[in-house]
Amino acid sequence: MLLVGWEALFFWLLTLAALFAAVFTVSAHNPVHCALFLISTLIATAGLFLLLRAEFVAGAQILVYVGGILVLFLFVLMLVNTRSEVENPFNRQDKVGAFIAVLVGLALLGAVTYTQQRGGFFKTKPSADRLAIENARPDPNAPAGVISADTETLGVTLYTRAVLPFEIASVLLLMAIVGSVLLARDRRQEETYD
Amino acid sequence: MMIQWLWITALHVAPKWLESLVEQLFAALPVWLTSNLTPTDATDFIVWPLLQIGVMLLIVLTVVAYLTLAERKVSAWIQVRVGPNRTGPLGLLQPAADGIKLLIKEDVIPFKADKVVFTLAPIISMVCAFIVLAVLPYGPHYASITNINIGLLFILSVSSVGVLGIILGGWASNSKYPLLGALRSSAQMVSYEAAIGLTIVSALIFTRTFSMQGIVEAQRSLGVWFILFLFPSFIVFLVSAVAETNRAPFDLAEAESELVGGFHTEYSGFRFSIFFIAEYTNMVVVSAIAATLYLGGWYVPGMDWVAAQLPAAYREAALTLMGVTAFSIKCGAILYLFIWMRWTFPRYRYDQLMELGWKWLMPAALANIVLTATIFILGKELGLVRSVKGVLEMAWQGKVFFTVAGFLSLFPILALLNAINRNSRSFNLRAQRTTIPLSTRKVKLSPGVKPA
Amino acid sequence: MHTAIPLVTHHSETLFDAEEMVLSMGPQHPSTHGVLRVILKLDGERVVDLDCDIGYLHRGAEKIFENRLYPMIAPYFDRLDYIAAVSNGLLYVETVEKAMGIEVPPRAQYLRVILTELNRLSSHLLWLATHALDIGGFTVFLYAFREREEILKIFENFFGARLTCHAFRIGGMTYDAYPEFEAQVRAFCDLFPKRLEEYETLLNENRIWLGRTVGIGVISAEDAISLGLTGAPLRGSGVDYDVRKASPYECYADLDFDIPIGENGDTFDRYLVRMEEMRQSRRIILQALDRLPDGPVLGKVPKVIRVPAGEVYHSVEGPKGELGLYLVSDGGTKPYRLRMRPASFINLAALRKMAIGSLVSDVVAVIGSLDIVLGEIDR
Amino acid sequence: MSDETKPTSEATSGAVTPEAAASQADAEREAKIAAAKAKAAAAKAARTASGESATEPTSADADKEAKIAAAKAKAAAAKAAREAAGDGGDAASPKPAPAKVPAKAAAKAPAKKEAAPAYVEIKDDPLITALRAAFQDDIKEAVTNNGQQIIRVVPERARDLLWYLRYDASVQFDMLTDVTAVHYPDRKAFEVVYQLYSIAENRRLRVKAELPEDQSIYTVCDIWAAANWLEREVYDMFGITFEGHPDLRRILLPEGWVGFPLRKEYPVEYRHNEWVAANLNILEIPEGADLTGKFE
Repeated sequence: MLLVGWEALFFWLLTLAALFAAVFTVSAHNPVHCALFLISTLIATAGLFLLLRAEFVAGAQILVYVGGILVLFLFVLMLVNTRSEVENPFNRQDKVGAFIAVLVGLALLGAVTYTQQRGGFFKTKPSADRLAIENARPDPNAPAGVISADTETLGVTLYTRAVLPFEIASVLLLMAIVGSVLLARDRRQEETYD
Repeated sequence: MMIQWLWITALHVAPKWLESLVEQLFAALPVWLTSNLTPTDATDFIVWPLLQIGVMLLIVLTVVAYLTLAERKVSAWIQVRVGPNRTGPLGLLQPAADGIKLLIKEDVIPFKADKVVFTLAPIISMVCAFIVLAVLPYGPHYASITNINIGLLFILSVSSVGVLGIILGGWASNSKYPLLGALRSSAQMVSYEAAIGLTIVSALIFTRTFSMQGIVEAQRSLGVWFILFLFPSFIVFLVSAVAETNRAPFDLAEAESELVGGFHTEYSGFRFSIFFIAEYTNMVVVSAIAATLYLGGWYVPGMDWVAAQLPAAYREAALTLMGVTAFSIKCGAILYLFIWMRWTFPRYRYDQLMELGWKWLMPAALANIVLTATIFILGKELGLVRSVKGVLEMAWQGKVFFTVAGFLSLFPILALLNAINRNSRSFNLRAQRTTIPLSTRKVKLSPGVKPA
Repeated sequence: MHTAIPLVTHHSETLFDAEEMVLSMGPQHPSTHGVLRVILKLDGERVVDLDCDIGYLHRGAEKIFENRLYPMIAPYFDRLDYIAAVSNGLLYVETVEKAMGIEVPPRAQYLRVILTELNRLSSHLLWLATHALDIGGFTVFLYAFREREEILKIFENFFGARLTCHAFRIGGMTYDAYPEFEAQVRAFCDLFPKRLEEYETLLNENRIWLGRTVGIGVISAEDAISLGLTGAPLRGSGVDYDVRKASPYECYADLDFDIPIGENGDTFDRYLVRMEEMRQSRRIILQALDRLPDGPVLGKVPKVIRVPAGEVYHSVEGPKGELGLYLVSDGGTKPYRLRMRPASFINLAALRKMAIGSLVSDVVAVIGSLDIVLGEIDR
Repeated sequence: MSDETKPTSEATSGAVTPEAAASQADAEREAKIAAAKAKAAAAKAARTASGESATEPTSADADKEAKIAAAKAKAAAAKAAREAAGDGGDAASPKPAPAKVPAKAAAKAPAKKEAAPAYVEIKDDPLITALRAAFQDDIKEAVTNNGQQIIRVVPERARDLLWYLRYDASVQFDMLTDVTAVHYPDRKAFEVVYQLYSIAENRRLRVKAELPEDQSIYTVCDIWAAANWLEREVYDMFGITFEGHPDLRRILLPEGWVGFPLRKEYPVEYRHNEWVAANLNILEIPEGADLTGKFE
């Protein structure tokens, strides 16, 4: 998959937007602004997914993360002390954070270099796996009314090969929900509300 | 600390770096553009879309403006009034008058408001409402702007971003009523988006695609509207859609009698009108989704036959015309239903709204997925339906089977809801008597208890 | 510490702490029925505590009364509960008549009853309208105003005013009914039951309406009595007390009507009680019209009204509850002290009891069901 | 409520506590005022006391006290101060003497006479008879006027009487219809008026307690919840302090208002300019302006 022409332009635009928004997410003073920048990051990332022709993932990302999780974030931020301005958004964890960030950055860089050596992130021909998916995908100009290969692949994978991790993740989330409900309801609240 | 440091180093160590980058960019741009933007590309990807967008915005804004007039006229009719009738014939210029009034009003930004977010919020609302218009199937062929693969998902995603406008607007006002409105709104949206998403899943079993045109085509190829197969899903969708558009009886986020105006209490003039336009655009969008998913979109049974009778040259145009008309009528009917509901029902309370969302609509949507899938597999096993190139095909037996099964699936769903809500307060409200004793009688009071 | 671009506007204040939030509802709020200010302490949306701030409309009425001649006082009463001006006027003239021992001619009595009951209807219609509007039923609001308009037209013909109606005079009426009065009232009474059914179709079986009213703002009979509630809030709790029955004034003793009694003391029962009261009021009006005697409308009244020294407490059943008037006279031409027992004032005091623990929306519903008028509360 | 303030039907602790609760500062102020006025009052009181005693409807006791006051104003003022501070010996007596009040009433009362109202003594009413038996001389009179029953009670026992009427009497008055007050500047006193109603018996009763200015009365908030706002209004309009009231604030008038409008000496047309300027910001006070606010 070559990044040329418009795709390249959008790739760089979205990437830069995502990166800058991510930086502002951690450096903004107001929690609600942080959430806003996080939303921008997520939307930019969704755009990157679109560039990868993973429309379903892009849509699901916005729907779930922006429409669901971040709305809940904002809900919580508004419920608690919303107007508290953090003078310095960095605390004593920043050194550890920086270290981990550098580590992850290096790992990503390594991954990029590795794929490049294997032949093809920026320059040459795409990998065989990717080509298979590319070829499986119908012509974008084909008449509508067909589920995109991407969606279908995702669905099939999720419910056949990856069904166990999927279920484990859902059980984990369920436990988290139950746990948070239990934590949130203290005795006083239960007495007053029931 | 680090960020600042990085910035400073990047700019101070090599101050020329940024400049040279910009210079290179501008030098490369014309070359890049000529190589990447052929004249055909330019017309296809820039001129035509812009033209279409312009035309559509014009039409939609007019529709939205007249929707407000329709709302007022219908409410007046429901309430045995006349409604606006002074501006132009039959009050037809009222929307223009309203618009001008809102535009020339003073634009107030509260002193302690978060000005950036305060300004951003209505923009988010309106942009998200308008983006969605791009993928709606107004009609066949030229009548729709674009047909993307994930149309339905796209609409849901973007409208879920649109909620942020309300939430941020409420928060940024730095005032208590808007904040309460924003809180209500965020809880409401999260709940009802879940219900909408789930109820759409059951529809997808028959549509087999996210593409809006594809959904219409699916119904066209079958010759039926999916409301027949998916009646429970349609009802869940309709209720959730009203909630999703913040309209009565679910208009808790604005609730003028409780929260004075909710999230837009502090907004005035043009900014308020943007929120207003976004709300009505969302109404149009939601009704368009309902029309597309359940009422066949621009498709009406028999329209192909009518088109076939015409000379070949007129067929496309006739089909488009009929399609657009049918689509407008369907949307109009659903919009009328929304207006009707608004002026008939009192407002839900916050907790009742949550209860309706989580204890009624969510279980109904979930049960409907299971039931529809079961019915579909059953039909498939019986050989009533087969999938050809991703599109369903079935004979009349299949249609009858799915229709009957769709309506019958109401009963298990109702049974489930009954089981869930049997003991809840709202379920037993109907048992409340509506007459009261008249006979003059002395109530037996317990003897006065002395406080200790 | 700053990022390259200044992105953050600074808010120095804390809006509220996470636990409780103080919300000032009113005095400019759509649902506080005038200039009532309710200060709510909220936990989320739940009301932890509330306090009513009243007095925005205080005009010192009782002070003014002490400095006016008896006939000059009457118009002030129309401005107290401006929704039920007729009932207020009746209260005043009856109190003075009671203190002076003036006999009111029967025709005046019947006319007074008809007008007062019409006024009760118009007041209840306004209550229904605003109560429904508070809960979000906008259409009921306009329906109720449509019927209220009919009554106001009759008032306009009779009194020359729509709101601050004033035709009662110490000793009877200032003037007799206009010729078409009876026909117009009968026409309205013929129409009214159908219209009542219309409202009930919209509300009675409406699940949302029931959800918003049933079990909301419950007050037990004991509490209601202890709080001194009168009118529909008291009867909604199941206490049978109506001044028209308990100590009949004018010609109520001759008329046949029932007092609706609620059971649960919630907002819905108060709603039902008032709806039934409207039917009963119509019954009273029709009976009074049937029996309307001929004769003079003004009794024997001295030229200068001078109430003998002493004191009297008189009460009538206003649309909002028991309206009482305590008159202390030193034998002069001005009252020494004229104290009005404001029904809305005492009913409003029950708001705290009714609304604590409920949601913000319920506070609005409960205020609506108490049917308060700030003109009377603040005096 | 604490034990100290809990009333019982036989003990008079309830009657004494307001006195006890009155601060020493109050008492001193009383004493000063009384002393300052004493000289002037002595002559005037001597002139008017005889006339006053004839029309004064309260009691011969008051009359007697008035005479003492007229003769020995200084001594009476001192006594009043002592009692206001809460004399233990006096508290134990079943019927506390309202000493300072008639002294001042007598001192300032104008000579103008009121026409005697047509009050008729209630003779044969079981409830009133029972009340008289229970409260003895604390019930000053039980009369009817315009066919309505009125009981006058000494303010110290008003709460006990109302408690008795609510819970113990043969007719239980379960509803407090109204609480109000009437100001009698010539007597330097308020009449606190309680309108009672019994739903079961459909019977009304009015209880009146003549309360000297500057003296406080007990709240009945815990007997009838309705009294809460009504007493607040009386406080707001007359400045009568209800002891034990949980929330005694101004209710109709804004916080910080000066004066009590329904007192007779309060002018009808009046604007509290300072308050208006401070709170509403609509009035600039010119130099040397008259801030009494009385209109011409």
